[in-house]
Amino acid sequence: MKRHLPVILLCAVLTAGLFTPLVTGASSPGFWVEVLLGGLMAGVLYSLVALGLVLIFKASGVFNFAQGAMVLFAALAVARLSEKMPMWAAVLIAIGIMVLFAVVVERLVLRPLVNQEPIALLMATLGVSYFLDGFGQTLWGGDIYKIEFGISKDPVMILESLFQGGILVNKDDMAAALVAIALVALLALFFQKTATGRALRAVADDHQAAQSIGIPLNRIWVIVWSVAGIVALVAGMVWGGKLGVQFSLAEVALKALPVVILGGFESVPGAIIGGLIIGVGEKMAEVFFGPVLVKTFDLAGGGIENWFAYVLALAFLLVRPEGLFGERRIDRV
Amino acid sequence: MAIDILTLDTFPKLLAHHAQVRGRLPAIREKHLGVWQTWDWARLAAEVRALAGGLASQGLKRGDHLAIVGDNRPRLYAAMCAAQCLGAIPVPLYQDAVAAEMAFPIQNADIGFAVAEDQEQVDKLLEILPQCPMLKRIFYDDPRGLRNYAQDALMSYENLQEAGRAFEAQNPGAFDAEVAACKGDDPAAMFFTSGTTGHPKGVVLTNTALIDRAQAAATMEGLGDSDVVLAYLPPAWIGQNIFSYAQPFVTGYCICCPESGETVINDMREIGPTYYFAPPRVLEALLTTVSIRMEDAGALKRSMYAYFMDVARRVGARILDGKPVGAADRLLYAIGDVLVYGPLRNVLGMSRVRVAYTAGEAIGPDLFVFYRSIGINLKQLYGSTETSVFVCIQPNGQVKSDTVGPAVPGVELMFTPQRELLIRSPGLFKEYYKNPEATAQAKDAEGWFHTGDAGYFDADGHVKIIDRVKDVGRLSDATLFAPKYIENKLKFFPYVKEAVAFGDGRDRVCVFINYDMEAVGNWAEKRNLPYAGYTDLASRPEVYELIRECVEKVNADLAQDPELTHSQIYRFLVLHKELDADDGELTRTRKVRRGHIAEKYQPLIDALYGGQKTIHVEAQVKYEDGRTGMISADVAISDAKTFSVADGRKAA
Amino acid sequence: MFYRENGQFKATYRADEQMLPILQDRVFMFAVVAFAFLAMPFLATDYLFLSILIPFLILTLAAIGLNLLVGYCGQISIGHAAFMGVGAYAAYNLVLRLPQLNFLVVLVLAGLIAAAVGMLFGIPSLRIKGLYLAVATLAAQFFIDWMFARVKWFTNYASSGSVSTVPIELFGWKVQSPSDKYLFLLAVLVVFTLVAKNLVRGHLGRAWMATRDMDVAAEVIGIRPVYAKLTAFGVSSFYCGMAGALYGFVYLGSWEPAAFNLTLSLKLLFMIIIGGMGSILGAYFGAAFITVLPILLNQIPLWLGLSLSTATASHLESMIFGALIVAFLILEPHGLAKLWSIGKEKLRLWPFPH
Amino acid sequence: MSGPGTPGDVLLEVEGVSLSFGGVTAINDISFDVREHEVRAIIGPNGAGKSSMLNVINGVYHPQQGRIRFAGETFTDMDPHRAAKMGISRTFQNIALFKGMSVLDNMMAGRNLRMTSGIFAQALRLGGAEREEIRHREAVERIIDFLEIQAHRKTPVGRLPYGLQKRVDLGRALAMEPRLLLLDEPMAGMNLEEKQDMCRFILDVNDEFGTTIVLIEHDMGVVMDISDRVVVLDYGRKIGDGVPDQVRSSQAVIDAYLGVTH
Repeated sequence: MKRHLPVILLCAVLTAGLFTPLVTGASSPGFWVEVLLGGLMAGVLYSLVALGLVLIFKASGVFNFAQGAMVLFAALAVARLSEKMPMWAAVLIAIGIMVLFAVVVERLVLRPLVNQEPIALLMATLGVSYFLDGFGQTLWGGDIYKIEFGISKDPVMILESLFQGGILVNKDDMAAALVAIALVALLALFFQKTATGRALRAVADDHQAAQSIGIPLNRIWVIVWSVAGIVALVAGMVWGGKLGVQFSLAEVALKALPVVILGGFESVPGAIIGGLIIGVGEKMAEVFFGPVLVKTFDLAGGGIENWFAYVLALAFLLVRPEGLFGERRIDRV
Repeated sequence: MAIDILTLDTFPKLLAHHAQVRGRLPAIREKHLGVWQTWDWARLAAEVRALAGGLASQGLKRGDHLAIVGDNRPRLYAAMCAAQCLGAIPVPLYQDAVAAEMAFPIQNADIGFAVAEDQEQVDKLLEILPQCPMLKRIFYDDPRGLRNYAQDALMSYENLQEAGRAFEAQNPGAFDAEVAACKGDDPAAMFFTSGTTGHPKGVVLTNTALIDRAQAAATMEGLGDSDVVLAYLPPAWIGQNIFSYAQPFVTGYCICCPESGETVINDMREIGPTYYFAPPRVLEALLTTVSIRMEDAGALKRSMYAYFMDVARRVGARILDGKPVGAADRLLYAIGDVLVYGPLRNVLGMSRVRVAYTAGEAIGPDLFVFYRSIGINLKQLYGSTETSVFVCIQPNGQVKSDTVGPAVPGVELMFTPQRELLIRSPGLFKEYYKNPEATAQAKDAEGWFHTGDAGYFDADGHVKIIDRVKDVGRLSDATLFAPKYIENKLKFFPYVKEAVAFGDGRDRVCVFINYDMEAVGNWAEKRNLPYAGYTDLASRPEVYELIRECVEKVNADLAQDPELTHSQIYRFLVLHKELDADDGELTRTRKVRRGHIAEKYQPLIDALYGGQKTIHVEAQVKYEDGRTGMISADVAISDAKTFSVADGRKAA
Repeated sequence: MFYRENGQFKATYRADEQMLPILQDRVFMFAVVAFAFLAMPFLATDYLFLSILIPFLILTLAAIGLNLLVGYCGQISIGHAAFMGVGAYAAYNLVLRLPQLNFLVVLVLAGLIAAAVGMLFGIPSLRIKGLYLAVATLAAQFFIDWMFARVKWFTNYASSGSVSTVPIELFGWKVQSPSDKYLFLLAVLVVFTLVAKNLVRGHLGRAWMATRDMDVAAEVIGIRPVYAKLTAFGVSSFYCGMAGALYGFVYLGSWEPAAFNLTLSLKLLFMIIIGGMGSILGAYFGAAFITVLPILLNQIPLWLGLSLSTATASHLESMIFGALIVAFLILEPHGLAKLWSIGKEKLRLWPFPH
Repeated sequence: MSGPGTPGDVLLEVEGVSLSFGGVTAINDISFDVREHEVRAIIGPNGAGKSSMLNVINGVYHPQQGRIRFAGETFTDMDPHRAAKMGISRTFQNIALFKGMSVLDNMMAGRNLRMTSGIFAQALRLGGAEREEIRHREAVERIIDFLEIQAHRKTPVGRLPYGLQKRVDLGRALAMEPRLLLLDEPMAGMNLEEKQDMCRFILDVNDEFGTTIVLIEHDMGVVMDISDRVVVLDYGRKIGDGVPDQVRSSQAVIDAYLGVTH
């Protein structure tokens, strides 16, 4: 109980922060909900990327810094391919590419570096991400590209009855959210129901055990990286569709790091909830807390969302290093 | 640098001299606690003084003997000199001797005092205390593990020196009086020669003898106080002691004691001695490791090495001797010196070596030439304990692999009709302690020392030794049989560690062979030929093939010498165990004790001459930890091709 | 091959523990330094100074700093450019607000301020390790970036958000010409290389390495993790702080907040991976590599006569970096420095292979 | 009179210590004492809680119950740094040497507590700092000499064979000049010869420096010969305590050992 107190406090502060704008009347309920939805929207995307991270970490103990690069790469692939062919074909090919990528990574990076200390692996994925950024942009070009789903971007009014002025949401946002949620559900199923899924969980818990029940680690890695690749692909498409496919995607995807810190490295639900918390948190902070900061400290503009996620994660680290859903371990001598 | 050895006629006086004229120069270094701790001459003198006082206080008197048991340690050398200051005689004993072997010298020289290096040596002395009641006091250098030893015979080095200072305080001037009282012809030290047969004999050497010879050699080589020597051989062997005690005391150069047995090679690299002595087996071992390590090198490096070693073999020695060599070859050699010889000298720790001696046994021409060709001035030396070592030295520029050079100034040489070498020299020993008849045998009325070595003068008046006189026998057809000569020829092959030849009074020659575990083991691995150990490998036909080649090369060689052509080897066998000093088969200086071996392995000899193809043997072996065990094996016997004089020429 | 070590024995611990125990090494090192100080200023062109040597010297200083933390103490940081930034802005404001201050003082103060900030962001390292710490430092990176971009005071209310500096003057010596700048930087670097070397061979350095290699054991023999880690963060940020100040004043002259962003942090990380974790020399190699490679990538196509757009060049660059990182981590985790020392060993044992 | 080697009055007292990890009980209400200068063994089958006991003594683990008296001070839970300061040092079962460092540096690290020169002095290697380094180098060299590892002084520990690594581990512990030396399975995984060496060293340490030694082993053999008194643990409980012969003959102990296989 004593251990949990700080966490509870922190959460309390966050929730408080969440509702103050309403209570203080700093914002109209409608606007507040809009922001909230926007936050959730972004959050879902963070969760997606974070999901990729968690999958890989669970299975291979590697913290995949390259997840962002994968998102960008996949998005670029789809964007450029869809210029020459129907979307579905482009997506299929892109999936193929991501699987291929998984195979290559397992061969050239994971296998040689097996049971190195995590730092080395982290740096390796750093290298991979650099390579992928460069490669992707040499291959597909470095400009800004569009992904068209043929869903109209025009906003619609909803819930006018509830809030006067109603709430503005974009159809494609909705669609994206739905896709994302669907994918999450799918993955959950995959992990709980399918044999491979269970195998993966086994690996996560104990490599020896996994091998003893007759699963070649290498194949598992390939599968996991492929899945992560596909997740990245979806994230990339949704995101790319929203703000266009460009290099900044990779940077945005970095936000998945604080997300997993928050949720715990090895927890799928953690990744999802963490993503939502961060998404909502930084939006709210940006919109409602930012201006206050700017006013009080006379800043040149807000842009809190650049660091909010990280600092939040840092705060969590200090009070609960294992993350919301991670289990803590004692290191033996 | 020459000093007046008439006034400075004892080691204590020499010490005082150096303490005065070069007190700040290093006398002894020892790698201890990771760095080379250094005593300069003044410090050494002080140590000795305190020590002498201590020994005196403990009752050591003029004419008494002080046993010194241990490795090369500054404090033990100090103890040697301390004893001499009191007119007592230090008796260095082999530190690797087992307790039983120590009993005899102590009884023979009724030694009452001993300075031991450490617990190991102390334990040995305590073990034989019952047989040696005369042994009253044991002083130890390293107290480790001795804290709880109750025996009141024991005393630590520190306490001894304490006692010494106290003694000095009570009887001032006593020390100087004692030192002054010592004269040149007083005994300076006694060395026990582990004779190839019977009990060891205590060789008594006077101050004059040692100092005169040390001086003569030093003058000849121009040694000075800037020279450096690494003391790494047993100090109880005159072959070490003369270089690490007598000569430094004469010339004032610095000796260095390695940190531990395993670090000798490394310590040698660090120190880089300028003056070096090594018996052939040490040089051999070095060369073997060199070739083995080179075999692991890449093809390019190997061929480079091969090429330049070839150049060296061609011209290296000549350049060293200052003989004329073509400009092209000089250039090649210079390049080789940068690429191979220089680095090689560096890794061997011989970059700074000005003079290097080898002695103790015959050295293989290839081995000898190797060192000279890479620019190390290795020379042969002839001498023995009885002659204070320096009898013959090869002067710079007149070095050959098969002679030991002409007499050192001051020495007279002569050969008896039986080809025995006789020596008369100021360096001759005083006597065999308590052994007048042996003394009389060895040193005749005119003061000639009978070396027991057989040989002759070659064309340039260099002495050539072929064997021990007593071993030089005759085959049944009355032709000359020089076993040592044959054995050496065999041992010159890297694969052969030891060989024992038989044939005296028989119709033909047969040999036992010990192969070299390191060389042959490596050879076996290269052919990925699995083996369990020495005995296992010894029984392999492949190994027999390998050895046979060596034997037949020797035969081809012998065939050329009309005198020895009948001594060609007809049959041989590879012994199932390595000959070992602990089993009494070798002397402490690793000379084969042929007689002893002949008795011990009679069945094998019979089998050799009986024409059997194999014979079963069981033998007792002593292990490192002193336990003994039995090994049994089937030893194969193999024939070797022999040559007529004619095809001997062809083959060679 | 060139080593002749016979006779180079050590009679005192002082001699045994000197920085370069082998004579030949001392000679070589002396020659190199002499060349750098005496010959280089006359040989090098302005281009060489401005686009290679000067950035190289500064980045080396920063890389040494980062290496002290990552390579010696085993605490990863992906945010070290931020501390360079702190140093740069600190120096800017010091010069701006206390003009009479000697620049050397400014430099050290800038370092100290960076050290303070570094230790602040190092605090999480007491509770968390590895990946978690990486994120913590990432937080530092983004927060500090943001701070300099937004808090006007730091940039002296410059509308553009970018700041520009005055040329340095030291005791009347105007450090302005490329070669002057080079000499100044070289001097600073040499001094602080020695300092770093001393630190890592002292007991502090051993405490760092012990913490890196086996933190539990380190604690059991009485090394305080708190102390080891925070000092590592402090010293490391001190170096980066100074490097940042020099980067701003000597190399850039004027810069905007983006100058010290994540990309630079990662570059520093790559330098020590490629150069060699846990090796001061490695910092030099890494910095040299990272400064020269892009230039080569721009030049080589020209030499080959085919033209490469700057974009493609930079993409190629990051590809090659990425590949190299992985390659080094797999083939030689201790980087170029290790290769160097292997080569040295081979020369010492020449003609033997080992 | 308690000179080196002869057991004296109580140095360490463990009273009713219990330790559990998330419900799993590792140690269950254990009490025993260790006298000055004695060699005290804790034996027991694998998983009997021996290592946990050590980790409690030098504060790596914190027991839920019980207390520890060391040199007259009482602790409910020790912490490693304090333990080290008070003169408790230890070796590790699966050698926990600093891989990246030389033998010398590993052992020098053992002196860290005693080295006081400030960061500035070290940075400039001012006289004081250097003299301190040299002073401690000398102390460490004596231990290197004592353990006969002169030949490996500057070798990275990673390159040493297992047996030597164990020796260096001991050396690092000795470098702290401890009052109480905890040895965690010092002979685990050694061949007979190495075991004999290790025994010799342990006895010599006890003998030369009068260090009090607590050592853990799972096989009785070697330990019985070198220890003055033995505690036997089984499944976290104490099932025997006394001089080797008593323990050897105790029924409970025999049963426990028949139960396990080696």
